[in-house]
Amino acid sequence: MSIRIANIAKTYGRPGRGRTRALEPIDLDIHDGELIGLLGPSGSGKTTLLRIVAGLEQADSGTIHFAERDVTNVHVRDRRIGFVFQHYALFRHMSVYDNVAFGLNALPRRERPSSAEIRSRVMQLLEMVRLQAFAERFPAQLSGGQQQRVALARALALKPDVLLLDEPFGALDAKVRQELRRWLRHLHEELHFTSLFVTHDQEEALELSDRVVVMSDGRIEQVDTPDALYRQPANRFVFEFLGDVNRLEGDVRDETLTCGEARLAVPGMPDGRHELLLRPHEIHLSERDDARAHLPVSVSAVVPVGAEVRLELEADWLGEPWLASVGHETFERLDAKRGKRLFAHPVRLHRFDAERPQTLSPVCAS
Amino acid sequence: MSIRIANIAKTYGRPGRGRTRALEPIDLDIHDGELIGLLGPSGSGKTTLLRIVAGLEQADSGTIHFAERDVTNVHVRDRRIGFVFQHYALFRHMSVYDNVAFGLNALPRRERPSSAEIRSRVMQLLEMVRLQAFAERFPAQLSGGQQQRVALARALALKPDVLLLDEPFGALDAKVRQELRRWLRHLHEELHFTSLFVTHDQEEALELSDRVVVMSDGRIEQVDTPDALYRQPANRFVFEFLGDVNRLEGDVRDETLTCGEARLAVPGMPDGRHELLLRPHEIHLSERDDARAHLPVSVSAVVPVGAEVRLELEADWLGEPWLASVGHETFERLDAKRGKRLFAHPVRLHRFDAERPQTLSPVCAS
Amino acid sequence: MIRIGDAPAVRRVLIGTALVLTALFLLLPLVAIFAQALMSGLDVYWQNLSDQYTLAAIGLTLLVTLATVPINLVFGVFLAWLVTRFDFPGRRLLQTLIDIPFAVSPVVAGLVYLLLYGRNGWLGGWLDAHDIQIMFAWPGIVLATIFVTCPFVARELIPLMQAQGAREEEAAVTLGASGWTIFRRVTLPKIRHALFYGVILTNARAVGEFGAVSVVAGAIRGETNTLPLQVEQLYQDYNTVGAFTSASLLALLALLALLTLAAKAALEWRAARRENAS
Amino acid sequence: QDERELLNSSYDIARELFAAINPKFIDWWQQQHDETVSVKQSHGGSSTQARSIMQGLRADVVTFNQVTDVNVLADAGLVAKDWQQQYPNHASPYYSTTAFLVRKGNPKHIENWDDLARDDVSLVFPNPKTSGNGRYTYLAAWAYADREFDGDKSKIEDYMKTFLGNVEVFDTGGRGATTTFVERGIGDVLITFESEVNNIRNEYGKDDYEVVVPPVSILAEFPVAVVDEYAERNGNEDLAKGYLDYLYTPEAQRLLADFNYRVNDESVAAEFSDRFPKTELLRVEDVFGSWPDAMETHFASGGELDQLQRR
Amino acid sequence: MIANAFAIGRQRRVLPGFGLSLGISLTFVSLILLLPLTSLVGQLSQLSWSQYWFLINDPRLLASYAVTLLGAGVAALFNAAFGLLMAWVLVRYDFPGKRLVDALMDLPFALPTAVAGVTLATLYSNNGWVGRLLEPLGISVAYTWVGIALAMAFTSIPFVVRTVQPVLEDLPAEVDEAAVTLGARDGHAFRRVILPHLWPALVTGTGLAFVRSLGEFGAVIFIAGGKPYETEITSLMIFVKLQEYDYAGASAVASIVLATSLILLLAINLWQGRFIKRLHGGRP
Ligand SMILES: Nc1ncnc2c1ncn2[C@@H]1O[C@H](COP(=O)(O)OP(=O)(O)OP(=O)(O)O)[C@@H](O)[C@H]1O
Ligand SMILES: Nc1ncnc2c1ncn2[C@@H]1O[C@H](COP(=O)(O)OP(=O)(O)OP(=O)(O)O)[C@@H](O)[C@H]1O
Ligand SMILES: [Mg+2]
Ligand SMILES: [Mg+2]
Repeated sequence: MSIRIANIAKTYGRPGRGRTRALEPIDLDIHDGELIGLLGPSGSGKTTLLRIVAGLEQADSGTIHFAERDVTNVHVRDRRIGFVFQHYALFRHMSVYDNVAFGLNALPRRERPSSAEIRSRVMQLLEMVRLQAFAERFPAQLSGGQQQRVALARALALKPDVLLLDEPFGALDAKVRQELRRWLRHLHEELHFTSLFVTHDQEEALELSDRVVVMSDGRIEQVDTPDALYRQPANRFVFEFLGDVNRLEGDVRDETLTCGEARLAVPGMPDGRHELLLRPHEIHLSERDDARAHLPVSVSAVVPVGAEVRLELEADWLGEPWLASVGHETFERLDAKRGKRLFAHPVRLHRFDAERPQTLSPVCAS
Repeated sequence: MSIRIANIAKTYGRPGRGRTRALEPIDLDIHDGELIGLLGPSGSGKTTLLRIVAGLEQADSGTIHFAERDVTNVHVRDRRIGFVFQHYALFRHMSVYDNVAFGLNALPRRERPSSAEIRSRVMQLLEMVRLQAFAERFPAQLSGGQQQRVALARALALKPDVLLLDEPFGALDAKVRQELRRWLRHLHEELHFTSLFVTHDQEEALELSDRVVVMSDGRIEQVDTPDALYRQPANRFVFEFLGDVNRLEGDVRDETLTCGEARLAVPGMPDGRHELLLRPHEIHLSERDDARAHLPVSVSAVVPVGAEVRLELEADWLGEPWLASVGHETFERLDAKRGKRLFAHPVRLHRFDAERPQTLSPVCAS
Repeated sequence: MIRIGDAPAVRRVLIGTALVLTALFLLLPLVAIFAQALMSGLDVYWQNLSDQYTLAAIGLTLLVTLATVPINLVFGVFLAWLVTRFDFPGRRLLQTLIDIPFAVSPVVAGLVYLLLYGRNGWLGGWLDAHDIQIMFAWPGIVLATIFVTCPFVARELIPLMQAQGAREEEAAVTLGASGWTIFRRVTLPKIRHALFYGVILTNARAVGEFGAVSVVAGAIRGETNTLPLQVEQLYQDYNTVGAFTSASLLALLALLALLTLAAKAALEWRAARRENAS
Repeated sequence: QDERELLNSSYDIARELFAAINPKFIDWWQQQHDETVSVKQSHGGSSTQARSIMQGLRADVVTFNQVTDVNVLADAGLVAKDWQQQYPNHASPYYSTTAFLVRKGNPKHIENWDDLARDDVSLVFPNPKTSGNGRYTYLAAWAYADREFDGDKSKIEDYMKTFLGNVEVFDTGGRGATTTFVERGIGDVLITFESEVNNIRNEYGKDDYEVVVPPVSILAEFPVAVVDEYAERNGNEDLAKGYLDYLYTPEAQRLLADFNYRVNDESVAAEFSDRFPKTELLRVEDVFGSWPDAMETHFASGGELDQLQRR
Repeated sequence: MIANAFAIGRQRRVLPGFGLSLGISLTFVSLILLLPLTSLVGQLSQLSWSQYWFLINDPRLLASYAVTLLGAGVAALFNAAFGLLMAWVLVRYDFPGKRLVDALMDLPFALPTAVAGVTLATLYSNNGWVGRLLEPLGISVAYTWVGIALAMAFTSIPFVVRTVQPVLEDLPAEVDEAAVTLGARDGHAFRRVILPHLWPALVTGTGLAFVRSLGEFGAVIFIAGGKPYETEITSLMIFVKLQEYDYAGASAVASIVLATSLILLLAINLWQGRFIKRLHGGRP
């Protein structure tokens, strides 16, 4: 089921006092079977958009179509959506079984399956979320990840065309989160519904979605595949939001940027003051400078994290320290312990003060 | 101020009904000025241990020393600790200023600084946490990260010797989290108190701590520096908890492990059934197999995340899919799109079924 | 766990003070009532209880309570639902309006009904012409009692429902549940303790209301005398023992709350066991 | 066919009295008319009762302790204007007077109204504003003073001021005042209807208190009337009339006397003469002109009573 | 307001029952609460302004206002303290007989007010069980304003306890702990941290107790003494007017009490809205 969001806007509060513009008019097309992530900082309107699609909130203007059907004025009940709430909103006083069966039992008598059918359907769902053994437990007796799976099973019981999830993994620990993500992806592929999920975790959005919608301040900043998003951020906000960013500001003259004692060749860049951005893994470190880059730094902190080592780099010419991430081998080769003086070689540089975002590659990534 | 935890044990609940052994007898020495992370899955007793150190909970047995002073029976009030609660526990009805000033105002009259001194001290703290401009706001008017900083400032107002933090960044988004972590590290280095913080996030523990205490089921599994922890996990639990893990189980004969059609040279390994573990970045992928490793896999999912691309690998001989992470260049070179057939070459293998953990390097990391 | 006021000394002083004050202000009156009721022995107590008019008063009181409590229960639930689940202009005013019965002296409460439905009242003429007796009959007593006790259920529910939020109800809507199903299967289980509590208070007040009822009841022995009116009449008539016998009965009805509270505790215990057994 | 029911609306302390009278009346009616009827009672402060009747409490007869309350009903057209002429003795089948109850042995030697204005005497009687009982007490004291000071208003008022100032507690009703005096032990004198003394003795024992009937006091009438409008509607006119007639029969009069009310039936009065000391009883109408005048002058808002209590 | 609410009601709402609950609530409030009050207004409209002014300014009445306000004020304050103590003890501590004590809190509602009044007078008069002990100390309760306050306090006991109790139960343990780790002594922590959380409930409960005390009649008259200018309460003045068949006068006095009460309640509600808003960061 495809979803077409056209010109949807929302302002909270009554005229006169404390109004909040939660959504600027927004357009978005979601294809049938897609898994879309809504990514953005707190207060950017993700939940609001999701709730409007669900029909839990009324938009001020605009229309929502599910495939060809205009559902703008259709009640939640009749939209055939499944909604997974941020803190699950499980019915605390019902067993896992009853939670999942709720939607089926709530059907009008004519449409309601026989209780044997309900039973088998619920058990099948519980099997799917691997919770058969927990049918008789109460939500409070489950771990966060298990609760989340119950919430999913409950939302799927009515075979919705559209599955909406608000920060589905927000409160879980990294390991459980990872596992559930993978599991959701599989489920999605298997049952082929259209999904829209909210998150403020870049990694999650990138890892899980077919396409990511980046939002800020009630606007959509960019809609793209994770890869495109990462490679071609539409603007500085998207770039900064998608990962750690180092900043380099200086005066460019004759295609050379100067900043204190630091010097960097920036071919093709016009004269004037410029700000360049680069990611931690876009910094190459070596013990020598070269003609193109003279960026002396000293290591101020060393944090080995898994496969890589994060280095904090300080220099007089730097306002705030840089963060670089290198592999263990490089780390050992450079003997990059605290206080060690090294030279940075940007592999890639991003520029957002021009008319359109621009990426420079001053150094061959040798 | 060093902390010595000796033989501390704790059981919740009254004898007879529903007792929970939250802590087995535990010993732990923390050096003056250290920043220690308590890491473990939910329910492993981290919070309990932290609260016992704080004096918020009474241990069943054992002693706690702060430097040479036995504080086992000293009231929280008099332990000179600062405590930062998981959900901050800010006083909602007080302004930021009043929150931070609370501890100072609560001093007995004789010891209480003059109100001018309190004012200057509070403003200094707020400056330190970069919240001078927010002094008159109420907690609900701040973002999560700002609230967290208020909680820190409040805990630091009385110049504690020991700072205890329970999941200090649990509820924040990744970006804010990253920033606060760095900031806490600096603060710690600047003010030189001894800190103990709880987290269930491996990355956070590894990135922030001088040493990490890995707990599970009320026991301490390992205490080590992040680096050592990652390189020499004391046991399988630690290994698995510290990151994604791929599993390879098969029969070894003549230093060769066989598992279905897969084959891998495992020099020095005794005959029999064995289970080997390896991390996603310890998998090298290529389009050819070789004499030492014949591990054919096919790519079942591709997730580009920042600097690396995660690949899900499936094979008939594999029970559950493997996860491999590779750089973008490798990814492009291999053209590793979905369905692509490749060969895996383990760079490193970990074995925990022997008496002591063992790491094998069957392939030269070429 | 360290909590404020946990020091044994503080604890002992506070509990001690609380118990002494409770004894002075609540237990002692209760004892005094029973003492006077039993002054002439159990026989007389029993005799007073089985007096034809006392029995009639008990019957009427129960009838009034049975009519009042469900009505106020329904109203309280709807009002709480309205006020906590929807935002609309005048919400706060509505919330204040339901406190009116607390603000009106019971005698005045009775009076306003009398002035409205009485023979000379706005509606009274019409009622009189059609020979419909509201005042000085049980419907008037019920009306006055409803008026006096109507805030309790809503007052108990509103803060709780506000704190709980509407998330689970929303979840139920997305699962296609109808309003009644949502209320019965999702909301009710969450608020049942508060509801229960509201009912206990409503019940206590309905059983004990004197001021408003005395104005509209007409005090016909055996017909419109509720138990509190009966108490008053026996007392006026120098039948102290009889009066306090009936009063002790009312106190017992209040202490029924004790039983129900125990039931509530049992419920809670079971629910807690269910929900936290992990 | 249901039996007919008569509703008697009465003052609050008459419950036992009418509970004794009603069965006898039912027998009497049965004998006379061969019809079984029943009588319902409603009791309350007689102003409250009158108000209820005006607002629709369908009482057939009223047996009050206050002439004014019947007058109110008459003004409202519920009771015949000439109700006082419809039955003997101003439609008052029995009467009483205001008397003093003092503690055992009469330690303060209270004999007459002037003793009540002494410095060392403290009084308890119900609030004249809320209680008929209190109103009679007030009027009796005034009547006494009027006679004593020969109508010298300032002297009367001085006396009344002291008299009222001696009051320790103003309860809203007779029962409350009795409780205050007897159970709480407050005051040296309780001023109340002579007839209540009976109740008090029954309740609290015969020996702890003594009754003093002053040589001069007020005549307290207990007026009765048929509420014509309702009796008619209820089809009870004959029954209502019969009920009131019955109260004048010797049988009923004996019962009333037994309850310590004074009665007019001469043979019965003679029978009980030792219970009721001879005393001079003044009629309100004789001293104050009429009940409405007395009410207006003394008890209305801002009237004589308010003036006397002003400070 | 009504028209407005209906206009809004036309919007689609997610949760069901807006129309129904609005309908029922408004019907109920109109029929049970407001309609009867119109008769009060009807009575008032028979008075001219100057008559009204004269009526409510009677010096004796003014004195009764003072007595009533004093009594209700003291009763409310007592209840604030007692209710807070009881709520605290019932929520925070375990002790034998707790359930009985908890149940006893509702007793005042179930007892007819007159019974309460008589019983209290019995206990606290100078020869009563308790009064006897107080008399040597020079404390007279019955027939003084203390008695009035006592009766008022008794009848309104449940208000504070029952409003504070749930809020206190809801208070997370972390609030206590945060205060203690910051070195606060119990008293300081209670005053500065716990009490502010309880304020809204405490003020509401105290307000309701106060308002209820203003209107209390039955329980008070038995212990009040009823001396003009000294121990006459406003409800008694209303009662007197009724005895005199002066409905307009009674309504006038009642209107003063009612207006005072409603203004107080509305003020509390509004203040609370603001307070709660602050705690929730500007959102309702
Ligand atoms: N019920 C409401 N009333 C008033 N303002 C609201 C309401 N709900 C949300 N807002 C405001 O609308 C804006 C968008 O909120 P929304 O909840 O959609 O953000 P979000 O992106 O989901 O943020 P988060 O990650 O914190 O959940 C915010 O400024 C928020 O304060
Ligand atoms: N107050 C309590 N009463 C009973 N059991 C408790 C209590 N607090 C904790 N426990 C139990 O003690 C064990 C350890 O709990 P603790 O809170 O220390 O875990 P944790 O490591 O902090 O977990 P989490 O990451 O979920 O916070 C758990 O099994 C928990 O259920
Ligand atoms: Mg959100
Ligand atoms: Mg914890």
